[in-house]
Amino acid sequence: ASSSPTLAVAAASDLQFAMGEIASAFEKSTGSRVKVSFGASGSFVAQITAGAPFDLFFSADESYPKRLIETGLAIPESFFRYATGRLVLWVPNGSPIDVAKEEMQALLHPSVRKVAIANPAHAPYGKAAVSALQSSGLYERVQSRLVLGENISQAAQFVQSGNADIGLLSLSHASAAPMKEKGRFWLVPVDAYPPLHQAAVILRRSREAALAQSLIDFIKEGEGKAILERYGFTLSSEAK
Amino acid sequence: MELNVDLHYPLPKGGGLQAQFSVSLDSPRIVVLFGPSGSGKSTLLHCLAGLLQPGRGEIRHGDTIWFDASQGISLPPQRRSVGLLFQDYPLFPHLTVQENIAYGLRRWNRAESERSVRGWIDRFQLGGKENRFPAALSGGEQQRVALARALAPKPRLLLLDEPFSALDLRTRALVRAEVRRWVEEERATALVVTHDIVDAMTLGEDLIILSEGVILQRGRPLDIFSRPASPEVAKIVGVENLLPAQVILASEERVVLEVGKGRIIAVGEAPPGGRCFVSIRAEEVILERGRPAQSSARNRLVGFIQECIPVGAQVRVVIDCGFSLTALVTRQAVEELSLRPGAEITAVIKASSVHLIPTE
Amino acid sequence: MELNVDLHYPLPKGGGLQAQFSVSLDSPRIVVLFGPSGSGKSTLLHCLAGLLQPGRGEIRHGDTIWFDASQGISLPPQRRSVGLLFQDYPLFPHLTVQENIAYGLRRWNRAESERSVRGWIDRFQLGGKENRFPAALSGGEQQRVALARALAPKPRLLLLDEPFSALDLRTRALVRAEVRRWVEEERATALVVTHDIVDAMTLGEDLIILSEGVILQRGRPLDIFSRPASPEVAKIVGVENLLPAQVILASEERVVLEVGKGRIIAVGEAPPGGRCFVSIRAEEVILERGRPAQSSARNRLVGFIQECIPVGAQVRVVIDCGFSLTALVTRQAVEELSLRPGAEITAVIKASSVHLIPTE
Amino acid sequence: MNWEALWLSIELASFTSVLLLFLGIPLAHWIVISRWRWKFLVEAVVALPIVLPPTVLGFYLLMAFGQNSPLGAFYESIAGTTLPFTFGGLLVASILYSLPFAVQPLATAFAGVNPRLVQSSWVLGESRWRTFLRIVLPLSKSGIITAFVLSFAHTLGEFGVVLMVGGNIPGVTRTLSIDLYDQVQALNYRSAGKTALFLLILSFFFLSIVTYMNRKRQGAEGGTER
Amino acid sequence: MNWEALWLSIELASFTSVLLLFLGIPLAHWIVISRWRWKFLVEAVVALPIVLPPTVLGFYLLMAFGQNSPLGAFYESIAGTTLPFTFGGLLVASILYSLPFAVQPLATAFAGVNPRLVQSSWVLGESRWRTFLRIVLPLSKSGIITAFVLSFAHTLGEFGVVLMVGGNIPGVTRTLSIDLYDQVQALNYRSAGKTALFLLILSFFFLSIVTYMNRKRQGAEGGTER
Ligand SMILES: Nc1ncnc2c1ncn2[C@@H]1O[C@H](COP(=O)(O)OP(=O)(O)OP(=O)(O)O)[C@@H](O)[C@H]1O
Ligand SMILES: Nc1ncnc2c1ncn2[C@@H]1O[C@H](COP(=O)(O)OP(=O)(O)OP(=O)(O)O)[C@@H](O)[C@H]1O
Ligand code: MOO
Ligand SMILES: [Mg+2]
Ligand SMILES: [Mg+2]
Repeated sequence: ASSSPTLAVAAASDLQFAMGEIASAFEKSTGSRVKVSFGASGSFVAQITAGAPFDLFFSADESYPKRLIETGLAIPESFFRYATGRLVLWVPNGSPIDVAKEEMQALLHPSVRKVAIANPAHAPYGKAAVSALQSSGLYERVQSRLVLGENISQAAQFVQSGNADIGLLSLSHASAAPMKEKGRFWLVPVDAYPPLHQAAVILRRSREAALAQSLIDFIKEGEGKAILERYGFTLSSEAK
Repeated sequence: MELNVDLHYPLPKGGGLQAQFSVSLDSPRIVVLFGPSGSGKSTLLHCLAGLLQPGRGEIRHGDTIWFDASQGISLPPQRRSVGLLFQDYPLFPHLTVQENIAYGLRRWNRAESERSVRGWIDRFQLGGKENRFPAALSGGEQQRVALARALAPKPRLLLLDEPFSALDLRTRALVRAEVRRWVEEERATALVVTHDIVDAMTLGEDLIILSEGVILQRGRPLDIFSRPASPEVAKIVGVENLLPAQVILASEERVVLEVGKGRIIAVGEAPPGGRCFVSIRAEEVILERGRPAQSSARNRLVGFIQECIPVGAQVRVVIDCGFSLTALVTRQAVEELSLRPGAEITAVIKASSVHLIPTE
Repeated sequence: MELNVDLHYPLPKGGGLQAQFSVSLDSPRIVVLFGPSGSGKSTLLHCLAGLLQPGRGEIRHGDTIWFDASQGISLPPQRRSVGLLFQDYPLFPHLTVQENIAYGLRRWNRAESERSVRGWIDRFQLGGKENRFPAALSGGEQQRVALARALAPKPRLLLLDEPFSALDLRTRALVRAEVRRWVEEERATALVVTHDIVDAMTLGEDLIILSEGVILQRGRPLDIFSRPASPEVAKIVGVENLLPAQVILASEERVVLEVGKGRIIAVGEAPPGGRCFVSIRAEEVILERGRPAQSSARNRLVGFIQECIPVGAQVRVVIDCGFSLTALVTRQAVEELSLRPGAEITAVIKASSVHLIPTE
Repeated sequence: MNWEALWLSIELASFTSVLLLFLGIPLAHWIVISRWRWKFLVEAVVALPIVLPPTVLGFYLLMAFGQNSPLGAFYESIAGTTLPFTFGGLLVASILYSLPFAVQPLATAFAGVNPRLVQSSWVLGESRWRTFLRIVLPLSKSGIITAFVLSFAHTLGEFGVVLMVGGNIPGVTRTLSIDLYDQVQALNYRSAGKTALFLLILSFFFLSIVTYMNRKRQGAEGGTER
Repeated sequence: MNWEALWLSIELASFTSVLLLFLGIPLAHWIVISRWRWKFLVEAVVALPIVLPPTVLGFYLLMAFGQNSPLGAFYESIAGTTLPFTFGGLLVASILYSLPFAVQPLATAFAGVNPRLVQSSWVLGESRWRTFLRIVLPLSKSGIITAFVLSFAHTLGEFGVVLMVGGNIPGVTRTLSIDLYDQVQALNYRSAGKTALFLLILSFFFLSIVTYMNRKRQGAEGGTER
């Protein structure tokens, strides 16, 4: 395995399930190896700034990749919007709340004691969740019940395991196998928060820039595209 | 009321301690345990205190069973009300002299406890050191503190393992007298291990000779010192003259023995078998000038002085009179008789001072 | 070559140890340190070993300066080549008997080191225990191992702090003889602290009396025992009769003194001032029946027996003869003279046995 | 400087280390004196958190105390709240997590007390328990300090468990560790740097005083070296 | 079960605790014997990681060894790579982080050795250093075991620092702690549960053997209780 070229990928945690599939499909078709680390997009920027040896960074927004380009850590030409993410309001099956009917007001339901969101300090989904709460005027009332996942996956895990009652999660998590059957969700309207355009960049340190580019291409027009769609990502066609 | 001991404590590497004796608890009494290094004295005290569990046997203190192997009873040390002084007299390093002595007096009222501690400090000449930690005491001072700590709670049975080993002559006499007094005032019983002959003679009315884990003899100190029951005991109590002998004539109350190339007369019965040991304490050998006639009451042995060794205020004189005989005389006698190696001398031994020990 | 000591060690709470003496290193020699508990004996040894730093003074060993306060020199213990036996004879608990004894022999070759250890085990009767850990030894066994450990590396100066305190009579005599022999074979020098009079007399050619941190007297053991320089020394070496006296007549070589209600004659010069102490060892007092006439060479004092206390094989007899006089006699004498309280008796003391100590 | 987070961390570490002394002292004592043949199993259980990553502990806590679990439901019916995302939850986790860091030095210290001293106390009539209080405990002082300091430290440095079961709630579960982590992840280096520097100076100052005092005290009690 | 992560964790903890013994033993010895008046400052520095959250440490390491810092640039010019996000970086972080967990028990143990034994050795001609090797060290055995076990454990449980300077790179810096955390986030409860259970059993088994052996050995050496 050491002989085959290896790609280190840092991926936003909303890609937790999709990227796994993409990586194995890509490995199969190219014979290379892909090592994926998941985490909050902001955390990766901090790590990359400190010299983390990643080749490719898939963010959950487009401002973090832009920042890396500004600081000279990423290759500007590689910037690519690979998808747009969606925010959902998710409750487990056992919950008395009818999210489809109550919509954002579900957060005020008496059974809700803990609301899980991602940490807005460094996770784009967290920022989006806070915007959605603010635009619906619920933020002040809900604030004291918020529990913050370090990233969107942890927020999802808090609700899914029953430790929180409701969560503002990503559509990709809600669509993934471990959660699909376990709960219901309501898709938060796109106008409730700034759009989650998600972009990827190749990092300057990368010694496998060509291979990284082929992974981007794999998503742009190859098998990757379909996989992302399956996890509820809408794909943006325009590059840059 | 008696303390009854009948126990066997197995020692990990062979042997073991076998002890069977009883001590009356009705009158104040000090029993001295005397025996060579490694004979099991400390082990015995630790068994009595409940710190070691004998393998077999029982210990009864009056009506209370302290230990019974067959019934699986073993009273914990706390409930035996003994006072134990360990041979290495360990003190609690984080407590001062005062606090160490007061350790066992927790249940006493404050004033009484303080009075008692004060008293021990005075009696044991520890004044001025009451607030020191043990690390700032000399060896002998530590030993006295440990002793006071063991005595202060007035235990019914006192177990002292060489309580005076670190004390000088005068302090030793003083502390010994205090222990003696304490035992009488409290009507207590004490078992005291000691190596010191003077301790053994002046402290107790009862002496137990222990050797290799076995009790060899028990009795009044004076009796044991002058009439040891076996050659082994004779050696332990320091009999200087222990000579193999052969009976050559035994009348009603006189025994004539051949010792080496000489002859000795003793009173009493001849031992069975004809062979025996003659035991004579060096102090009982008197030296004289001249060659007087033999008499029946006294042995008069002529010989030549081999060695004169000063021992304290006395002198040990070794004489060859057909066998090697040791006498212990004053320095005055040495001068007056001008005793010196090579000189001819007569050793006088009363027939009644000759003690016969049968060979086993 | 001499060991020169002149030091002052301040003790935290008042007083301090002041020692000034020298010991020749040219011939094998044992100096005994004798003194009451707390007099500073251990402190002195620790200063010599380099474990305590004196406040003032210096220590020189031959040409080597071991300690000099004014120059700020203090040789570390490792480089003084001394053998030290601590009073509490601590052993290395994680090493066996063998390993403990061999501890200082690291630089020796293997065979020699083993031979030496073997030798000490035999000499100190530790056979069969060579592979035990110290926790499985009796007190006396531990002390012997510690002593062997100190002797094995053949140090030039041996410092022994009560080396025989945990040993019984016989073992003590044996070990004492071994130490003596070792010192002579190795032509070494030893400073030995002991409380035991027999040790003091038989072990060394030199005795130092220490009390409250000060050297009171130094000399041959026999001289000090019979002619203590001060009442304090007399008490320390156990002189039983120390009596305040007044000179009433002093001729050329005879002094007549009034002691209590009696009189005593001594030979020698009268002390200045007229007042002094009379020091008489109890062994030098002889008891007789009858009332013979006074002579100039002997004091004959008639009195009544007050007490008879058996002490070991001897008996201490206290007589009231105008003052209280103690005699130490054999039990044989007690029988023959039928000594018992109340009986009239004559005490005979040679004039030359009466030692006069000036009052300070 | 996030004072709330600082205070929370100190509070958590203090509660944990004090409770651990109360829990650890009898436990360590039992481990040292017991002659029970299966004792080693108990010892192994106590030592478990030593080799278990904190996240395993966090995982079990999340699973065991989630609403879906019987234990979680039971706890909720009593306490009215779930254990995760509360200070109580962190406390429970910390105590489990730091247990061996208290027990280990305590047991070592207790076992190191000269048995002769313990026996001396027994013979003087003091029960095992009172002997423990009067002799073993005071003579284990430095072991107790070590236990306290290490469990305090270990709790203060706790991160994994807090991250897993804390939920990062300001004033409740956002400890200083987490707060600083967030600042760094949010690229607030300036603010993170300030916090870190403040802590560094504060800690150094505090520790200097403690060690200095400690030395003073030892000097006073021990007397001269002999 | 992620063997790679398990192995990495064990490797990191082993290296760290062994290196810490080599570092901690002389350091603790110095702390115990030195009479230098400013010693307490050194003690305070050694103890610093005790009160500093691991993330502070992580932050400083990131800052100090990042590409932008002189130190980081220097290191990179030699090693060809930056220190963070490498095994070496984790090792350095772990050693700093666990230092007091090794030094504290060691210093306590060294200070507890009877000074009479040390002096006996000096008088027998052994230097301070050889005395330390032959007497102090063997008699501090249980303190050394404690130091090793605690620093091993503390490293194994390390999470914050690893997350900050490790970056979760499989096979390089993804320790078991992190891996389990990831599995839980990926909602792989089954796999996380398996990992956790495996670790639990393995740890328990391992610890039981160690404590059992330990008891056996003590029994053999100490002789009977006297
Ligand atoms: N744990 C042990 N294992 C094996 N033998 C032991 C153990 N403890 C003691 N012994 C042996 O038991 C014997 C008796 O020991 P004990 O301490 O009772 O002797 P002692 O009469 O007090 O001697 P001493 O006068 O020297 O103190 C000794 O020979 C000793 O070596
Ligand atoms: N650290 C200390 N602080 C104060 N006084 C001390 C300290 N250490 C010893 N002393 C005192 O110094 C004196 C001399 O002690 P040292 O141990 O030298 O006596 P010693 O002659 O050996 O007595 P012993 O025969 O009882 O062992 C004692 O009175 C003791 O109390
Ligand atoms: O970067 Mo995320 O996917 O919002 O945790
Ligand atoms: Mg003994
Ligand atoms: Mg002494």
